[in-house]
Amino acid sequence: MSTDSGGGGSLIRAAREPGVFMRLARGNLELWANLVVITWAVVFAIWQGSGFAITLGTVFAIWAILAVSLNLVVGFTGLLSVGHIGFFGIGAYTVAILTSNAQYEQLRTEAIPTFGWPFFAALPVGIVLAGLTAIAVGVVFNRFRDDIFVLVSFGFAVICFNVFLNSRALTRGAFGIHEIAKPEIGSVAFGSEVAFLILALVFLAVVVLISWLIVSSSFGRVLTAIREDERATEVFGYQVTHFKLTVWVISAMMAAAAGGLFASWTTFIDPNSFILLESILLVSIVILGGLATIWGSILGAMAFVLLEEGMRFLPFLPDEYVGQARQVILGVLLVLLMLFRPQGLLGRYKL
Amino acid sequence: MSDVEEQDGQPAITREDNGSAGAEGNVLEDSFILEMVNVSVRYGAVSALEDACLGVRRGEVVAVMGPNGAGKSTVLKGLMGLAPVVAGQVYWRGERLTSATHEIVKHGIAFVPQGRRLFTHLTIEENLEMGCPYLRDRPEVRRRMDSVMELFPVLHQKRRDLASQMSGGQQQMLALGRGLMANPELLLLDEPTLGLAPNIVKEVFQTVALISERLGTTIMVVEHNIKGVLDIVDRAYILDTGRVVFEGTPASVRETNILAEVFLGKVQRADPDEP
Amino acid sequence: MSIRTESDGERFALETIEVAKHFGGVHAVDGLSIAIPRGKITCVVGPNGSGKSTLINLLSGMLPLDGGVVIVDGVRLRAVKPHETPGLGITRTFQDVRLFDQISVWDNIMVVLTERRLLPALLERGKSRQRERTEQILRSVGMWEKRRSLAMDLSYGQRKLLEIGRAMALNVNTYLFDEPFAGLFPQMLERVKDLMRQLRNDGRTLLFISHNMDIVRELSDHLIVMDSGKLLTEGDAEEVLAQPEVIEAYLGV
Amino acid sequence: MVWKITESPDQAVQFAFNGLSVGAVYALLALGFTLVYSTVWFFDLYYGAAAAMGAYGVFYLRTSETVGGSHVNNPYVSAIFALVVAGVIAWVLYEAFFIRLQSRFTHKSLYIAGGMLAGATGIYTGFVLTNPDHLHLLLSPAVGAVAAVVAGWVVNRVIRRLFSNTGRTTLLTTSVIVGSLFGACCGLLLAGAPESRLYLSWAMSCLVAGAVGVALYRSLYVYMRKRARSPLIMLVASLGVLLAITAATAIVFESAPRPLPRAFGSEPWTIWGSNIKGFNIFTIGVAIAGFLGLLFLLKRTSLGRTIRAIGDDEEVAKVVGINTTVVIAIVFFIGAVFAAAAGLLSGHDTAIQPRMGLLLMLKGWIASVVGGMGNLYGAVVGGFALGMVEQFGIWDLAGEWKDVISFVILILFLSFWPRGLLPRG
Amino acid sequence: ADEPTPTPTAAPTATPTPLPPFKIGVMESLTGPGETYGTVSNQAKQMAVDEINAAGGINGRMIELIVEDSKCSAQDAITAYRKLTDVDGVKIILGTSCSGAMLGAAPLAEDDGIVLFSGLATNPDIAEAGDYIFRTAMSDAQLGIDTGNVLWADGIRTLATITEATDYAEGVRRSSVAQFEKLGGEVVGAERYPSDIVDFRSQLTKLFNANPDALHIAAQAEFSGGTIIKQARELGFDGPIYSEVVPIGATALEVAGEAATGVKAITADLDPANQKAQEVLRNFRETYDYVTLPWYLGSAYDDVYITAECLKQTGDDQDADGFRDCLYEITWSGAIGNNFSFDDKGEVVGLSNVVVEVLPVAERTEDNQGYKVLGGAPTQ
Ligand SMILES: Nc1ncnc2c1ncn2[C@@H]1O[C@H](COP(=O)(O)OP(=O)(O)OP(=O)(O)O)[C@@H](O)[C@H]1O
Ligand SMILES: Nc1ncnc2c1ncn2[C@@H]1O[C@H](COP(=O)(O)OP(=O)(O)OP(=O)(O)O)[C@@H](O)[C@H]1O
Ligand SMILES: [Mg+2]
Ligand SMILES: [Mg+2]
Repeated sequence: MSTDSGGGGSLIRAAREPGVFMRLARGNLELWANLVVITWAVVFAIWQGSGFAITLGTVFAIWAILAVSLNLVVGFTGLLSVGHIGFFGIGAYTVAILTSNAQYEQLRTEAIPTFGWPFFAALPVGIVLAGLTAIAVGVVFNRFRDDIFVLVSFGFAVICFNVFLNSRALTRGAFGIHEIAKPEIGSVAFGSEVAFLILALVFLAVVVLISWLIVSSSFGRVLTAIREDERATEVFGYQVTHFKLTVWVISAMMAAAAGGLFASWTTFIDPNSFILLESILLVSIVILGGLATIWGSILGAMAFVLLEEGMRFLPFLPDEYVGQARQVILGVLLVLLMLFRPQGLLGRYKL
Repeated sequence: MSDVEEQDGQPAITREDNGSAGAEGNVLEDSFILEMVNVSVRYGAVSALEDACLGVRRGEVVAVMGPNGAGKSTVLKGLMGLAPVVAGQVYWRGERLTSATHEIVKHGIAFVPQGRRLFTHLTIEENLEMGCPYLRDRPEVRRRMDSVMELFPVLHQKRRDLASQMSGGQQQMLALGRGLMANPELLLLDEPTLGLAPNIVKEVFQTVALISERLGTTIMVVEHNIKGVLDIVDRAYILDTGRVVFEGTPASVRETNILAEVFLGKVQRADPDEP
Repeated sequence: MSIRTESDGERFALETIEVAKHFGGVHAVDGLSIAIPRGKITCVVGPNGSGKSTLINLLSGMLPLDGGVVIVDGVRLRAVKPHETPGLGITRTFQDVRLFDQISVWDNIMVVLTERRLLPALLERGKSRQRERTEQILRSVGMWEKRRSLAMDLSYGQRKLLEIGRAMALNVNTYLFDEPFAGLFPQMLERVKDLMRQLRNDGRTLLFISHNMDIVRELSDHLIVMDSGKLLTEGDAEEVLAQPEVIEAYLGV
Repeated sequence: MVWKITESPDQAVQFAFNGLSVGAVYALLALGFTLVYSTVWFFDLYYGAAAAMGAYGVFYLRTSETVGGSHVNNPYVSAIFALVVAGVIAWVLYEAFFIRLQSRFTHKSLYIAGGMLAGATGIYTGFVLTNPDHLHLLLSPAVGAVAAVVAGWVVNRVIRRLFSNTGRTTLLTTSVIVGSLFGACCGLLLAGAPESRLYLSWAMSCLVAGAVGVALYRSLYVYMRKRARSPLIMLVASLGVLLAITAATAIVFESAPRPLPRAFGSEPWTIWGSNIKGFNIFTIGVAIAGFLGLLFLLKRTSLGRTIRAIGDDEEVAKVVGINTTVVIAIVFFIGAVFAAAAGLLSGHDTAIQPRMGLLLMLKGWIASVVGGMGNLYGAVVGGFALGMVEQFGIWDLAGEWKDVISFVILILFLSFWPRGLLPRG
Repeated sequence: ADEPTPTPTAAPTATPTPLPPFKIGVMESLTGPGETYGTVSNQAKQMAVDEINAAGGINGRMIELIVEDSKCSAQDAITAYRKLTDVDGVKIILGTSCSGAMLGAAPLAEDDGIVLFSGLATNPDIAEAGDYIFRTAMSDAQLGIDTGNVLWADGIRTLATITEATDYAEGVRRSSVAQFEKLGGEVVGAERYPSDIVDFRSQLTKLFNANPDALHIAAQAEFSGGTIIKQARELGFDGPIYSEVVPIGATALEVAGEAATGVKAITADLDPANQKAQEVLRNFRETYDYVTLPWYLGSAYDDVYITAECLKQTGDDQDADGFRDCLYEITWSGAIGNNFSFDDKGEVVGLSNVVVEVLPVAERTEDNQGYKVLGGAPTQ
C-alpha cells in the first residue's frame, strides 16, 4: 500500500496523510482560500483592464518566485530567514551592472564601468554570484538556529543594503543604475509588457518545478527532518550542514533570478528596492500563504499583490495613509494568522 | 543515597493542620474527596480520554495504570486544568472544581508532573520554596522545608546547588519534595520512578508509602512499574485507549490478570486488519 | 585519522580506551575503557548521573570526546562525527525522546531509510522497498495505526516506541538504546525485548541502558556497571548483580 | 588600536564618551529585552514599538513645547489609550480582588464596582492625555493618592515592627493620618510645580507603554502561547504587532522625524578635552540604576524568584500554584517600561521617528545576545560594549559602514562565542 | 479603460459642471522613504487645484487629481504609472517625488508619450531621461557651484563634509566639493550616513579631529540635518556650518535649536523676499495646519499652475504632445521664482539661489522662517 503518492502540489499533503475529517476540513479551507484569491485576481483583471493586470501579473510573478524560493528555506528547512532580499538584490545588481549601457556623468554622479551585455548573458552571472555569496554566508550561518538565525539574517539584509548603498564605485550608490536591458533571445525581444510577463511566468514555472522536485524527493524529507531536529538527523547519517547549505544556495539562486528579472523589468534600480522592510514583507507573504507548501507561497504572493494594489481602489482611505494602512493590515493579519492558523492559509508546518 | 533507610527512628514529619480536616474527613469518609465524572479530553481530533470516572477517597493511595497512550497523564492533567476537558466535571470535596491551575494548588492539591521537571536555574532551596510560592508565613515555610529535608537528607546537603546539578534520582526527590511543600491533601504523581535507578525506585515507593502513612496524604500515582506500585496502593484504575476499563484492589488486579487482557486486546487491534 | 589496528576487531564491535568527557567540573565519563562484545546484548547500568547517557552520546558522536579513543570494528577514532556513525554501523535512541515532531510517524521512519548522499537524495522518490520496510517496522512496534499522526501528538510511551522503531529501521551492526524500556507498559516491554532478541539473533550488537533489573537479568549477555563516570565492574549479569559494591552503589538493600 | 588611541587620545576619549552615551540606551534596552526573553523565551518585538511609544508619549504630552504641537493631540489616540488603560485596570482589579471578595459580595456587584473603577481610571487617563498642558495639576491627585497609600503602608509596617503591641485601631488611624498627610503634601507640591511636567510626562508615557504591553500580553499572547509550538510563532506575531504599531504611529504623528523638547543638561561639558552632555551622563545613570533595580528584583525578592521559576518551566510554575499570567504580565510591564525609558531618553538625546522602534529593538537585541541572553550582567556589558564598538569600529572605516560593523561583530561573535560574553548560569 | 472610475481623490468641486473635469495623474511617495516630501507635495498640489477650481476652473472645466502612491521605488512607480495610464486613462502625470521612482517610470512614459512632470526629483540623470520628462526641481549642479563659491568667498580653505546617502544629497555634495576644490579648497574629511540613523556623533568626532575650517552638511531629511547641527555643537565644534536648503527647514531648526544660529545655507526655495512664496506658505499653513516648513512645497504648487496654464492652451487633457510643447515654451513666475522656463532637456532654468543665515532662536518667527537673506551667491 502506497502512502506516498498524490499528484501535483498536494504531494506533501499526501505524504502526511491526515485523517479523513481533517483532510475534509483542511481541504475546504484550502479550497476557499484558493477560490477567493483566484476569483479576486480574475475579477480584478477584468475590472481594471488587461494593461494594468499584465503589470500586476509581472509583479506577482517576481514576488511568487521569491516566495517559493524562500519557502524552501523557511517552510521546509525551518530557517526563518529575513535576509532573502539580499540575494534578490545581488541578482538585480549584477544584471543591472552588466547590462546597463547608460552614459554616466562623472561630475555630479558616480560613473561606473558599463558593459552592455545582453540580459541572458548577465543573468547566469548574477545567479552564480548569488550562489557563491550564499555559500560563503551559509557556511557561517549554518551554526545558527531559530531566533538567532532570524537575528543574523536581519544582519545579512542590513549588510547587503549597506553594500548596495555604499559601494558607490560598483553600484552608483544612491544614484541607482538605469537603462537596464530587456531580455532578448536572438531576434525575440521581451520588450513589451506581455512578452515580459510570459517570460516571468516561465521563470516562475521553472522555479516551481525545481522546488517541487526538491521537496517531493527524499532530499525534501530530510529537510523537514532537519527542521524538526537537526542533531538527531545528523545521527542518522545525514551531513546536515551540506543539506542545509544546498537548499540555501538553491533558494538564493532562485531569488537572484527573480532579482535579475526585476532589474530588467523596472530598467532602473536603486538600493531602496532592497530594504529590510521588503524582506519582512516577503517573509510575511510566505507565512501568510503557508509554510512548507509551494502552492501556498504562490497564492500568498498573489494575495499580497492584490491586497497591495487593491488598496489603490479603496475609496474611503486618504491617499497618504494607504501605505501605512497596508502595513497595519499586514501586521494585524500576521497576528491573526499566528493566533488561529500558525501554519498559514495552506501550510502544513507550524512555525 | 539510601538516606531514608539510614535514618533510625521515624522521620519527624507530621501533619499539623489535620484538626479541621479530620472532622470534615469523617463526614466524607466514604465518598471521594476528588472525583472525575464522565470527563472527556480531546486534543484536536485525538480523543485522549472518554467518559472517564475516577475518584480518590481521603487517605487512599490510588494507582492509575494502563498501556502507553491510554490517557493516564491526561487524567492528571485534566484534574489540574492543564488538558482541554471537553465534557464532564471534576469535583473536589463535593464541589465543582473549575479554578485555574494555580488556584487548584490552594485547594490543597499538588501535582508532580512526568519527567522530573524542575526549575533548573533555581537552587534546591529556592525550588522547594516554589512549592508554596504564596505562603507569606516564613517560619511555616522553614518548618515545611525542614521536614522535607528530613525526609530527603541529600537535599539538605546540596541545598545551595542549582537543581540542574543533581542526578536524576535526586531530581525526582526534589520534585516530590516540592510537591510536599504545598502541604497537600492530595498528591498527584505522574510516573515518579521514570528512569530512576532501582535503589531509588525502591526509595521513592517507600517514600510515597511513608507520606501516605505519616501525613495521611491522599495520593494518586500513575505508574508503569506494576510490581512496585501494587505493593503500596489501596486501589487501582486501569485505563485503555482513553477509557476506564477496570477498578479494584491490587489483589483483584493480580488475580484477574486484567492488565494482560487489556494489553492483548490492544495488540489485536494493532494488527494488519485495519481500514 | 583512523588507524587500522590488530585489536580484537573480531570479538568486539565497539571498544573505548580511556574516553573522557567533562562538563565544567563534572567528570561525566572519566577515563572509561570498555569493550562491547559482537553479536551480544550488552547492558549498561549505574546510578543516576553515572554517565551512561553521556557514554552513548560519545559513542554516537553527539558529544565530542574530551580524551581517549573509540575503536569501531577495529578502527581507532579520536573523534566520532555524528553523521558518520551509520557509516560506522552505529545507531542510537535518545533518553529524552527526540523525534521529528512535525512530520508524520510514517515519515519519521522513512527519513532514516533514504539516501544519504546529496544528489541521489534529490533524485530519489520513496522506493517500494523503503515503504515496505517502514510498514514492517511500524507494525512491529505497534505504531501502524498511528502512522498518520504527527509525532508530536503521541504519548510519551508511543514516542519511545517510535524512536526504537526508527533506530531499528536502520540496518547497522550496532544499536545503542538509551533507556528504551522507561515508561513502557509491561506487555510492550515484551515486544521490545523480542525485537531486541531478534536483532541479536541476526548477529547484531546491542547496547542498552536500563534501570529495570528484571529486564537486565533477562536480556543482557554482558553487563557493565558504571559509577560516577568510571567502570565499576563488568561481566555476566547475575554475577555482577550479586557483587556487594554493585548492590551498595546501585541496587539498594 | 592601542597605537591609535595613544596617537590621538582626544579622539579616543571622545569616542569613549559617545560610546558610553549610546551604550547606556542600548544597555537599558538590552536589560528589558533580556528580562522578557528569559521569562517567556521568545523575542517580543513589541518591545521595539514600546520604545517608540515611550518617545512618542513624551512628544504627545509635551506638544505645547514642540513646533505647532497643539495639533498633535488627537482625541482618538487619547480614547484608545484610555480604553487600554481601563482594560488593564479592570483586569488587574479582577486578578487582585475578585477571588478574594467573591465570597463576601455578589459577582454582579463586584463586576459593577470593578467596571466603574476601571472606567473612571480610563476616563481620568483620557482626560490627562487630552490636557497635557496641565499635567502637573491633573496628575497631582493621582500622585498624591499613590504617595498616601505608600506612606500609609510604610508607616503601618514600621509601627508594627517597632511597637508590636499597638492596637489595631491606633495602628490604622496613625497610618491613615500620616499617609493622607504625606499624600496631600506630595499632591500640593506637585500641583505647584509646573516644571515637573517633564518628569510626569516621562512617567506617564512609560506607564502607558507598559499598559499596552500588558494589554497585548493579556489579550493576545496568552492565547497564542497556549498553542504556540515554537518561539518563532510569537516572534512573527509580535512582528505583526510592531509593523502595525509603527504604521499607526506614522499615521497619527506622520512619518517625519520629530524633535523632543529639550529636557536638561544639553550643554556640553568638557572633560579631558572632550565633550559630553549632562543628559548623557544622566542616561548612563538611569541605565545603571535600572540594572541595579532589576538585579535586586530578580535576585532578592520573591517576585524575582517567581519570575526566574517561570523562565525555567512555565507549566510547572503553574502547577506549583503561581499565577503565571499575572507574573508574566508584570514582566511585560517592566520590560515595556524599560523600553519606553530607553526610547524617550534616546529621543531627548537625538530625535524620534516612527521607525525608531525597529532600529532600537535591533540594537537591544544585539546587545543582549552579545552580552549573553538571559543574563542581566550580560545585558549591561553587551549594551555598553556595542556602543563602544560602534564608535571605535569606524575609526578607520567610513562612518556609513556603522550598521554593517555592528552586525558583522554580532555574526562573528555568535560564531565564536555563541552564548555571549556572560552566558546564563 | 477610459470610463471614469470612482477614485479616492475626487476634487471637491463646488458646482456641478456640464463639462467633464481635466484628469491629471499624480504620483507621489505617500509612503516609504520619501513620504515626508511626497505627502506635503501632494497636499500643495491639492491646495493649488482647490484654488483653481474655486476660481472657476480652466475655462469652466475643473481639474481633478488622481493620486497614486509611488512609494519612492521604481517598481511601485511602474505599477502606479500603469494604473494611472491604463485604468484612469491619464496622459499627464505630475510627479514623482523621488528620483528613483522617476527613473523607473520615465522610460515607460517616454515610450508611451506621456508627460511626467516632477516638482521634486533632483537626480541629474533625469535630465537625460527623455523628451516628455520635465521638472521644476533644480538639478543639483547649479546649487553646488554656488555653494562652492560661497565657501571660498567666506575664506574656508579646509572643509569636512557629511552627507546623507541619497541621490539628492550626494549630488549636492559632489557638485559643491567639485567647485570648492576647483577653487583650491581642500576636503579633509568626508562622511556619509544612511537615512535612518539618528546619532552622528561618531562620524562628527572623526571629522572634527581633522580640524576643518568649516562643516558642510548635505542632507535629504530635515531631521538629520538639524540633528547633525545640534550634535556638532554639542561636540564642541565652533566653526561655521554650511548647508543647502534642507537643514534650515523648520523641523531642522527646531531640532537644532540655538545650535543652528549662524548656519549658512544656499537655497532657492520659498525665498522670504518673494511675496508669492510667502502667500503660498501662509495659505498652506492655514489649510493643512502644518507644523513644519516644507521647503519643496513651492515647486509642487507651481507645477499645478503651470499645468493649468498649459491645459488652458491645449484644452485637452489627452493631448500629451501639445502639453509637452507648451511646457517647452512656457515662461513662468510663481512661488519658487520669477521668469523661469524649461530647457530642451526639460530641466528648469532661470531659478537662482540666495545665501541665508539662521537667526538666533529669539528672533525666529514664522514670517522670517528663522533666517535672514544675506544676498545672492557670489559668482566666481
Ligand atoms: N498534546 C497532544 N496533542 C495531541 N494528542 C495528544 C497530546 N498529548 C497526548 N495526546 C494523545 O493522547 C493520548 C493519551 O496520552 P497520555 O499522555 O495521557 O498517555 P499516557 O497514558 O500517559 O501514556 P504514557 O504511558 O506513554 O505516558 C495518546 O494517544 C496521545 O497520542
Ligand atoms: N549537557 C550537559 N551539561 C552539563 N552537565 C551534564 C550534561 N549532560 C550530562 N551532564 C552531567 O553529567 C553526569 C552524567 O550524566 P548522564 O546523563 O550521562 O547520566 P546517566 O548515567 O545517563 O543518568 P540517568 O540514569 O539519570 O540518565 C551528570 O552529573 C549530569 O549532570
Ligand atoms: Mg504519561
Ligand atoms: Mg541517562
